[in-house]
Amino acid sequence: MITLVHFQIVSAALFSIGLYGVMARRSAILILMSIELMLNAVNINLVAVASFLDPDRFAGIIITIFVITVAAAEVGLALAIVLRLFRNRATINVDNMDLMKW
Amino acid sequence: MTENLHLLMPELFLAILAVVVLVADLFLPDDRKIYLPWLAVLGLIGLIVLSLNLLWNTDLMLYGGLISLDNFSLFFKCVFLVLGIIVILASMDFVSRWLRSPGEYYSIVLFSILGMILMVEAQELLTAYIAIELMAFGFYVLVAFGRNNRKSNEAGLKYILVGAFSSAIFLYGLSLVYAYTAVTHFDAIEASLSSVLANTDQIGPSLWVGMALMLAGLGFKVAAVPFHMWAPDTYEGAPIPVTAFLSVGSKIASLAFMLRLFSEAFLPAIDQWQIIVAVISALTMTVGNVVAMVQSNYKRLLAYSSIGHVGFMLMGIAALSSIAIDGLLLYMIGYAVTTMAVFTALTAFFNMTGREDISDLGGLADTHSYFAAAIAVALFSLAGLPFFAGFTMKFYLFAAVGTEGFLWLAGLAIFNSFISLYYYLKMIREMYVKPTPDSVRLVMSQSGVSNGISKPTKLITCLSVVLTLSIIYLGVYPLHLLKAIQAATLSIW
Amino acid sequence: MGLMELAWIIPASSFFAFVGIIAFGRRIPFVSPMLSIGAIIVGCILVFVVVMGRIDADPTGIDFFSRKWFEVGGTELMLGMIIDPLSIVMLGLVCFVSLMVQVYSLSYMRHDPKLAWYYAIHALFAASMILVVLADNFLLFYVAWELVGLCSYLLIGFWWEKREPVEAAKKAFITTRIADVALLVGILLLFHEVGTFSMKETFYQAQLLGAGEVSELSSGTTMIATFLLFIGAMGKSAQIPFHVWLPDAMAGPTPVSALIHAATMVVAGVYLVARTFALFEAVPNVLLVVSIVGLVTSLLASTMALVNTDLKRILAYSTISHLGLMMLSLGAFGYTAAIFHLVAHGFSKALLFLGAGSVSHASNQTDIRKMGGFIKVMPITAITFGIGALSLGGIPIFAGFWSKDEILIAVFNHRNFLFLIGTLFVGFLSALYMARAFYLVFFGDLKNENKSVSESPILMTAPLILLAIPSLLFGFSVFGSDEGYGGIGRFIFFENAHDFHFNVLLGSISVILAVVAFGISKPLYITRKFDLNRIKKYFSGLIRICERGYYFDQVYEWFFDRIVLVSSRFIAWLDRAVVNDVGVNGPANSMGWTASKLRLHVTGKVYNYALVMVLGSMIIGSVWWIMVAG
Amino acid sequence: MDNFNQIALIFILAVPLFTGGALIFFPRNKIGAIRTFALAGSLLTFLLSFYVFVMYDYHEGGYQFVGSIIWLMDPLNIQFSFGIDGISAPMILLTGIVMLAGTMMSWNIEYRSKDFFVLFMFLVAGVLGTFSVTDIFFLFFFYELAVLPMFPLIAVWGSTTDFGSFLRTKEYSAMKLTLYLVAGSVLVWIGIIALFIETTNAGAGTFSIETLSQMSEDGVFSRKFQLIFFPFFMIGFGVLAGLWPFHTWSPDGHVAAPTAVSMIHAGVLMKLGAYGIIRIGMTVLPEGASGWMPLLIGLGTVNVLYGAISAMGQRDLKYVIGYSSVSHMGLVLMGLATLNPIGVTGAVLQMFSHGIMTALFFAVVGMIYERTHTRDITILGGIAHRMPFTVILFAVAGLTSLGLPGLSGFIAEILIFVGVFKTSIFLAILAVVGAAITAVYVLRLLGKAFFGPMDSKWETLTDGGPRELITNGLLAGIIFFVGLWPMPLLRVINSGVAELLARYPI
Repeated sequence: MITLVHFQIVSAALFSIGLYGVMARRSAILILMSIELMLNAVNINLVAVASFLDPDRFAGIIITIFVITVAAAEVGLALAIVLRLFRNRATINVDNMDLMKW
Repeated sequence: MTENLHLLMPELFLAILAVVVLVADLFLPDDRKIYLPWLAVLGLIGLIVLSLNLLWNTDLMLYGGLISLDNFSLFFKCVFLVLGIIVILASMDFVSRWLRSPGEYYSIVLFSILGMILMVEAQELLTAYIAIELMAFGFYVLVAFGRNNRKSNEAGLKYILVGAFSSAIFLYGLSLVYAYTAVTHFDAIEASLSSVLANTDQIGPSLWVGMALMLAGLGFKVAAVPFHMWAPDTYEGAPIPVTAFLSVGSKIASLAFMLRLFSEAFLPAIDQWQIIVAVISALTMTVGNVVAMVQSNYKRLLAYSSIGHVGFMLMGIAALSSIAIDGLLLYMIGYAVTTMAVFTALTAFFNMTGREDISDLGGLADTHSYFAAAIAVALFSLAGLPFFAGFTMKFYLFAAVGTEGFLWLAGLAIFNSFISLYYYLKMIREMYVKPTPDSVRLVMSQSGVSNGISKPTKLITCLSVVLTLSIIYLGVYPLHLLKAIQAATLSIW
Repeated sequence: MGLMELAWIIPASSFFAFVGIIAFGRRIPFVSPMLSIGAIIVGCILVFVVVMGRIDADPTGIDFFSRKWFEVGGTELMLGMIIDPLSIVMLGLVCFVSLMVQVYSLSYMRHDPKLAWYYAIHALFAASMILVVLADNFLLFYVAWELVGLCSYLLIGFWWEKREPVEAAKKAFITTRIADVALLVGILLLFHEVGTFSMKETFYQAQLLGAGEVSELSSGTTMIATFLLFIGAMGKSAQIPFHVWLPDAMAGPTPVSALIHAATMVVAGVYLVARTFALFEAVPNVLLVVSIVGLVTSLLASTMALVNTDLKRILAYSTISHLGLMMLSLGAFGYTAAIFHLVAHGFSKALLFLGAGSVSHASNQTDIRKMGGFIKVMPITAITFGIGALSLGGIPIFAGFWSKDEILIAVFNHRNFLFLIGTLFVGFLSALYMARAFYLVFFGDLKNENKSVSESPILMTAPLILLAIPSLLFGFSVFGSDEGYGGIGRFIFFENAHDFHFNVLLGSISVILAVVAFGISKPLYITRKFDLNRIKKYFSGLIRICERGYYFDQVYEWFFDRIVLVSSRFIAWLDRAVVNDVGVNGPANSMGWTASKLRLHVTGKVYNYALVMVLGSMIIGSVWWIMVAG
Repeated sequence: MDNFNQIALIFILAVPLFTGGALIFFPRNKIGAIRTFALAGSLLTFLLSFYVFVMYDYHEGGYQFVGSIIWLMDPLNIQFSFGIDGISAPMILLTGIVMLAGTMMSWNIEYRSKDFFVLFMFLVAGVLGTFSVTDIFFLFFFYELAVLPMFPLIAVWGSTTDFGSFLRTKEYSAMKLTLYLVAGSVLVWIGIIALFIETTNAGAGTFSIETLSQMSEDGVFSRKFQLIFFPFFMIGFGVLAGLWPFHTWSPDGHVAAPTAVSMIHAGVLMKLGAYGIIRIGMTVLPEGASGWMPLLIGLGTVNVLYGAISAMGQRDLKYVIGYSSVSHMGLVLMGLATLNPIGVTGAVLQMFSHGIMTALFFAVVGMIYERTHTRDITILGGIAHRMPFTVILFAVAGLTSLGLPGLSGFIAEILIFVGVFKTSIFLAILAVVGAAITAVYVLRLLGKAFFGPMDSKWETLTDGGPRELITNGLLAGIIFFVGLWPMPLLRVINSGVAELLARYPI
């Protein structure tokens, strides 16, 4: 029997992988992908909780739909900015993005 | 469900206005694009009138409790609409001089304002999330608007990366909390939380981690320590009017939303989060003010200073009483007016020189005495000296926080505002004592027309005068504003 | 009663003269001497009126008149006068000598461009000195006391264009000011115990204390306070070790020295002790100190006078010596003798100073080695100076003789044998140095460079003559007359009136000593019968010490330069370097340092930002969990 | 006339504010008009302050000329209430006098003269406001308002001096002064909030001084509370009063500031500190005051001695005066700390007397500096030959400062000594010694800098013109008047002090 906890564990694992990716990767694109992983963890969690605990109103599922949409838009926007940056500086390595610090 | 749709007319019209501005940009020839901001401003003025007429003293929950139209939201709606007007007016010279595609700029500003308004009105997590993202997307674009400006690009990328990361965190926290409460409406969360908290031994860490993650997400929005590190970079890189908009609009909206969330949804857990928020606010104000001492770029300095101010405002949430909320709202308004004043004047300066260093402000009192005075007034106000809004708002907020048993926090805040005086004075010293740097003089005389010194436009001067006068007005006689604030507070507390 | 109350006009007239001169003196130069002298003449007349009033009421009685000055927290502070024989005698002395000196100055100072200023200070001085005499409470007394000090400062520094008078004036003011600290503390101590500044009340309490009855004054405090008052008196009256300012004060105009540094201001200390004698009597131990200080002062000062070669300085040391005698007398319960000597000395010394002024005015110098034979060219000055010298030397029938005799009796009666020997020795030295000065200036050969010297004008000689009269005759006031005047001992006395005594043994010894001194001076200094240089060689060490003034100045200078100034510079440095640069800039700098380190946490790297966010939220979550669980 | 009395204080505040506000709109280059207008404003303020002082009914005592306007309603209950008592009336008069004198002495300012007078007027308005309000919020409001213009006034119109071994730039001095004073007000602010909290807990949060002292009488503030929070006011306000060791802003600030600002600053602004201790600390927290006074009196003594000794080691005229201010404010603090009528009265009188005296000092030093461009005692010398009246005026101030009878300083000091004697004989003696040290440095200064033979480089010096001499002569006249007949001032102060001390056990 697969319970809510199993879903949550998967979700937590996914989220952690995403977190790791954000911290460990130096390419802006890969960081964005890691963030997508984290958002998908959220989605798993929401869907599971909605169907286990809130089957009548399934608010979680609705949220998931919105999250997917918003995440797509977010990635689009972010890629546009990355593109612009690449044009100006010929790199997307976040290590090199320290024109402003301190 | 649709019978109350007319009550949402301001929001709908705002969205339409944004689209109209965007579309009009396509059709207007380049020399007529100057009409775009005026169109937006006229629209916003109309919306203010409309909102006040339509929503005065309503207290309704619309659409199954998604959106609440009460005095609190009305108050902030007006605040954001006015903020929009100010930002657009302050941006006009800047945009025509430094940026391309004005239509998109103004329309995105309007969309962001729509997001802010919805954030304050939201009574449910999903709505709030959408609103937050609406606002944030606007800002992502605006920050990166300096298309070929490397700083602007970098700031945009950092902002969107950290922003997306923080919204992921926020959502994951949301999902964890949702796992305990199974509801998303604030009042339902409150009820559910209080029953969950009734027997504490059954609560696992995931509820707390969830709440902490949500707090982190919100902390990112308001730039609270330790979620603040993006702010200086982003503020520094963003075009000046955007920096102003970001440091006022984004923060006020997020704080207002936070206030709603914590005073309604998370109220049962107040014993837990109160102290944490207090500590965060203490950290925030200290780090912000201390680090601001050694900055040399005025945008970055103001970024740290705004982090410090967020620390002060978080105290209002930590104290969470009717008087503290009054104080918080008063502080928000005072902060908004003052920050806009200082950024407006700095925008005027930037338009003339294109310089961002504090040392470039040297001799401003000689070359442009009015703007030097306006900046000085605004900085003194931020430092909390009397006669200006800053003093009144700080006094009110600190006294309010003190009465709720946070005298230590109020004391720390007072000490921090003393530290802040140092770096504000540094800027003032630069303007009033130091001579104009030669490079700045050169730039000014190249761009200028008469007697070797360029002049800011009348528009931005007038705007600055109005803002400066408002600072003084709020500092000398805040009674009317406070009455409005008390009316607004009454509907949430 | 009514007549006595008019006494307030005496200081007031001089004070208004001061104000008038300040207001108009610059425009109309002639008006200043007129105002000042006019005021002092009014004063002199009023002294007679007051004396009449005193005699009408009760000749030896004491009366107080006071009005409210201001009021603080229920305590009223008064302006008041005390009219008794002591103050009347002092009034007479002050007014008379002031008048003489001011008239004298008309001629002496007539070419000075700052004549108006000169008379203005003179008027102010007269007013404040009279106030010192009249004051019936310690506060007013202190006020007047400080004002005379100011006048002294201004008059010594009258020629402020030159460096030396400025330094001398500063030294005088500061030295007396240091003593005044003690005086003020003493006054405040008394106030603290008695609760009022009124002398009447204080003396009453002191008498109660002395009589062993219940008094608000405790004996310990009284002793300390009285001692402190005495220190104040020592400063003003130039007692050792506060005497250093008086010789230097001779840098001022000579008439000023005559008035302030011989006859009036310097005796204020003696007057203070006499005035507060009730206190001193209640604590007799202090009186012993007084007499010791007086004796030591007079001994040291007279030796210094003996070896000095500057005419004015000789007179200054002589003044110190005689002030010491007065103190000694007071210390030996010789109240009457002290006042008697005070007056006699006042007349004589004023006379001597004016004479010296006349000499130096005529010859433009004050070094007695360059003088000699002046009796031929300025006979009036010489004769009057001689009268003064004889009086101070203690030659019989001159005023000084009688008063010295009184002092000897007091010392003989109340102090031991050593004091008596010392007193007699001082008398001898006093006669010797007066004789020395007198002979060296007026006898011998008239030197060539002094051929042009001539007698001073009438305006200068007249005061000399007028002062010579009391120097000659005042002594006879010791004897009573038929008309209700029982001699000075029955007029000025403390508690017990007494008649005139004459101790034959003491009297004859002192007369013999004085005569011998005058006798050997002529062969010693003029005709050179003895080899002066051999004597000098024999005592060379001692003489050098005397010439250097017993190294008081050197010690003070060392103390001031090496200790006070160095420590003040050290404190000033400390304030800047430690309190400011470390104490104030330190925290500011360390704040700046913190900021410069703290700013590094914003690394500019996105992944760091994310990491900190996650860590932050984890910490918050765990704290919450622990809070709830625990 | 009664009607006028009700708004007289508002007028006093409004006139400088209006003058300052109106000056903003003057054209920059019309310096003559700017000066004349500023002078008119100052004169009017002075007349009003004189009127208020004279009309104050000392028989009746208490707060007079009172009025109140609601500023913020519940829950903070801030009222713009104003009124003066026997302690603030002389301070208002003092401010009026010094302001007028300061305006007269700033006549020659050419550089940005408009801005100067605007800021100057606001500064004075802040000071006057502090003295005339009876609500702690507004007291604090005006207190900070008075600090605010100091920064630009010093940083822009001040002077940088190189002392050889060290350098004091005007920016540094201005920054230090402003930060220091605001640091002091940090403590005050905390204290005010604490008071508000305590009254809120007692049921009625208030900032009104009268209500607060009433509540204090009713025992709302526990002894512990008073003991904890009195130091906040004592040190917070004490910073402005030059309390040792928080005094170093004052000499540096005075040295760097332009003449008129030094006058106002040392003359009036430092008194704000002492006034704050009286008005809030001593009125509202009597038990705390009683508990902490031993410390204050001790620090005051250190002030007196330390200031005097430091002054002796200085070479710069303004530093000498600056440290002498530290020393004299020490006397004020000592007087306050005695908590007996004579001492406190003496302290208030000393505030007045020192205000006038120091204004005179700085005015005269300003005159000298304007002509010689140096303030170094060792370089000056014999300038009395060319500037006799200036030197006389300086001497008057100097003699006042060393406590010469017949001048105002003496009465104040003697009262303080008498008061301190009742508390501690030892400290009183030290204070008297400090006053004697004053004599040393004042006389050294007079002798070295002004008298003696003249250096040939001063041949061309001119004495002060009629404007300067009349202004300073008036100040000197006031010193004499108070010194000879202090009753007009004292009876007003007496009534205020009696009321203040009514609640202290004697």
